Amino acid sequence: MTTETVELERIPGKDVPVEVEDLETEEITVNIGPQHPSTHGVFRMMLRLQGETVVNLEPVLGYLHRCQEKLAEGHTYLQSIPYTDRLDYVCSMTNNHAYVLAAEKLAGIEVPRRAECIRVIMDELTRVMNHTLLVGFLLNDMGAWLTPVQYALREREKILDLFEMASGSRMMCNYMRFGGVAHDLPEEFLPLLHKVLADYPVFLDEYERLLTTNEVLMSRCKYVGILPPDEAIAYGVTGPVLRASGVAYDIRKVDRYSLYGELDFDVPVGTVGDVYDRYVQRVYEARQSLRILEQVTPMLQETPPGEIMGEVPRRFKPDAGDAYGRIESPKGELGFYLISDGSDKPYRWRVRAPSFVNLTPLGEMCRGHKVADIIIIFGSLDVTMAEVDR
Amino acid sequence: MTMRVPRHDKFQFPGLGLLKGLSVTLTHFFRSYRRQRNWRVPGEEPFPGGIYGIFTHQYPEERAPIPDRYRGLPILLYDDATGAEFCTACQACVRACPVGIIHIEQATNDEGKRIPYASSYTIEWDVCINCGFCAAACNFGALVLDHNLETARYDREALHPTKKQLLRPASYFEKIAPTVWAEIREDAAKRLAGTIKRRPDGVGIVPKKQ
Amino acid sequence: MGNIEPELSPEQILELEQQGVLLTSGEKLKAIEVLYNWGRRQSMWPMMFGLACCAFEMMAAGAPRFDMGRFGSELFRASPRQADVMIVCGTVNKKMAPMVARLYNQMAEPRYVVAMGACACSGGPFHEGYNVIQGVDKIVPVDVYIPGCPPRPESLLFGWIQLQRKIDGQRIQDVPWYGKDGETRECIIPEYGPHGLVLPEKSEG
Amino acid sequence: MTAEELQALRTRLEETLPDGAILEVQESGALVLRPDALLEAGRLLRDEEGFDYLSNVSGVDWLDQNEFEVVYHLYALRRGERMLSTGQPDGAPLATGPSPENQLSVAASAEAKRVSAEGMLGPVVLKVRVPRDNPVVPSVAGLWSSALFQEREAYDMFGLQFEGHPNLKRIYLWDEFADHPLRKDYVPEEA
Repeated sequence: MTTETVELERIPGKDVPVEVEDLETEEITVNIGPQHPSTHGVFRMMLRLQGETVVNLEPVLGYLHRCQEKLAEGHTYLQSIPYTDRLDYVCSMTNNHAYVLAAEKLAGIEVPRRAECIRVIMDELTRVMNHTLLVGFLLNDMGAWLTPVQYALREREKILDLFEMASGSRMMCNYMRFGGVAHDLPEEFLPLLHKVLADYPVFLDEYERLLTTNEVLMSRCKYVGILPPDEAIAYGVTGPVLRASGVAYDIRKVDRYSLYGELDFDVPVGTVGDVYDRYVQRVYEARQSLRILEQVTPMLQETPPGEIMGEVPRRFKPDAGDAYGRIESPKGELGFYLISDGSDKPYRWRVRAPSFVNLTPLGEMCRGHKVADIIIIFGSLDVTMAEVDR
Repeated sequence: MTMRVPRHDKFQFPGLGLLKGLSVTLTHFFRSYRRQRNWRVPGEEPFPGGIYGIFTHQYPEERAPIPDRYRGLPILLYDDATGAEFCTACQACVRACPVGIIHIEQATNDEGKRIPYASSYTIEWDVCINCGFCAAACNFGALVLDHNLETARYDREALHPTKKQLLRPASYFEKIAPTVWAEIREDAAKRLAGTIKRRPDGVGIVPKKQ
Repeated sequence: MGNIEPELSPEQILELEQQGVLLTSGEKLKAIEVLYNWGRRQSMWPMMFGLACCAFEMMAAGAPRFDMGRFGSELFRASPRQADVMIVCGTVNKKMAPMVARLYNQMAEPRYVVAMGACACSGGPFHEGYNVIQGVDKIVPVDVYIPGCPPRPESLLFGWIQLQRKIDGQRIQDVPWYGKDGETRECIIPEYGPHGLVLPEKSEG
Repeated sequence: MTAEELQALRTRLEETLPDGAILEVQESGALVLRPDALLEAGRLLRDEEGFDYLSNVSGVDWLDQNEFEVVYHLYALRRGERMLSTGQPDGAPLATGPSPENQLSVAASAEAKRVSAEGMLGPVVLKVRVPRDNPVVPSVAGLWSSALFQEREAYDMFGLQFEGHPNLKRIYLWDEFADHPLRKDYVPEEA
């Protein structure tokens, strides 16, 4: 098992005195999932183990394949918006945004400023919520059963209240439309938003006090599942996972879609690219999102209420052609590739799902680690199976 | 523009991180004993306790506030005073529905001509995805989204309500969602009056409860 | 019942029963039943079985705001052997269907299934898809259907109360899992075929 | 990406690629390539133009033209990162040093930089068309590992054969499944 030693030597900071060759045992194949509490849905991993060390990991997908791309070809462009909600069900707002962005590119629609403000608010709230939830579930995987995730779920409820107020549903918001958003914000939205913005930093501080310097967390996470930057780029990894590897690539900064060109925020990057960096990365990104929210709220108040829809034809029927729209969703680059044949239904409706592509290097990252580690490596990738399988 | 996230590599007294974490849970444990209800009550300051306090709704007795725009299962409305149904069987909701679960049969009069009234109207609630496109498409204020959460049934057939089970008085909707109703009520009343004027025989009337 | 003297003859017992002093044999069973059902309905452990979107609302129902623990159900079990209720919360597709059936078969009696959300009830938004089971009741028997996409946690809790009512109405004599002839409620596990699922030639037994 | 940039990119590709490798430049800016030139074009774009990040691989079934199409979206990620961390758009190609073989193209790319530097972040859209009855496409998984899963997905959904893919098997549906559901002529079984 020469590959074993090579892989283990790659981990800095961890002395591995054990000669793996001496401890070689018979390889066994272990199957984790599809129904397993650590797999964040229905994900299956086929592991080849040498003792407790992973020799090979093969992900098996498709247990939540819901034919979304095929179904969308039978629906009109508008009718597909609820389907995007169900891609990554934690972040339905950003899914909506990516889809309407692609469709607006396809049809060349302008969006009024107020709608853009609302979209940015919703996106960033989603990001905050997603990152805190992820941290909670990561701790679940580590064995801190339910306590951190309860705190995250509690704060999530407040943000869900905001979503529900604006759109009418807690999770499946179906809020954005081509050229704007479905409804204007109700009166009680802004007071609650201010309250959430005031409370959230307190919560994040407390959350970090609970977790960040915890010895157990540090020893479980540090130098586990390292993804070097070059490998990360080659594998097409995006979002916080890429940035935790030290590559400061943020589509909000690069593409400057919506209002992000005007907003002032930093892009946190990690140094090592291990699970610990990915964890701290999430917390810092949540803080930056709160910073964005504080800048956008005054911008929203400057715009005239009610101007939430641009000029959109009554029947949305883009000319034949194709368009690729992408945004920085909380999980990475979420892109929609739409091909129109001139009818009111898309000819091809392709989702470039961040979770799906981020899953590609999982086998590479897990090689040489113990079984308990692969659970948290998988957890730190922040994967939603509905988006992976579509 | 970019910032490095800290790695907390400095020496830390062993166990300190653990104790810090435990202090958080202990704080929550004691502060919840003040029994401060940390809720969102419409009209008052939301979540007065910040991140501390009692967060739980004792569900069947106490309920979380539901916003006006909440998208529940679709229902039909009729006018309180006359009992006239707003629905004219225009099929707009059928076309808007992404999952195709609304089934309308338009009524005909004795001569076989279609009249603006649905003789049968079924919605498969068990397939409904609460997207709200049907209510947005309805020009007559006839189809709205309910706020009822007690919808669990033992039988799947019970989730295929007929028109009789779908109809609610407009005052019911006004009570649960006043702002949404205020947006559509004038239009609905005007259109209903128009329909009655044009086709006095063609309006569905909900039989008065005895 | 402890202070009833054991020397009573059958006629005396019958007489006392008719006077309402003693519980009839049916009523004795009833008393046991009430206790038995109370114990069961107040400690239903759901299986930790998150399929898709509705799983998050299920977790929200277990979270501080709605707190399913008030119904004795905060303990989500990862193993089907320890679970009483399977909440099918999400789309069951054809690749997953054999696992759902197998998990159901692995649960110990008495077992219940709650179909949470449109997907589990009927396939929901994906019911036209080539890879989606149109309702989990095609694979396993369902006790309570909760519509909504996803249902709010309150809806789940109401479904839970409905399930508790159903359990309360069950009688020891009638329930299938104490049958003398060893009646089993095993589901047929479908198999993968070239164009979809196929039923096995012979059930696994 | 502006029209001039696209033109410059096309010129540079045409210099190195064999004649007729670029079949068409579409109105939207997509380059339609001959399938056998895909790997060479991909290598050029990755190593010399700096398009180191393959974002999206998507199959399309053009039933009327009896063709399958594979669409690739490329971005210059390192360049974007540099732009982001310095605040300055920097369109310099990522080639470490001009080797004798690619001196020409580096010179050409320096010229393209003068045209416009910022827009070279992408996307570069490559399209490859193959006949429906023999859908064989060279795999780009050796160039960009992000194609590993996405090509498996295209194989699963369309039946496209990616030549040279290390592990080309079904990813969503089970191995026994015979059809390719995203094809336009797929008829699902009766429920």
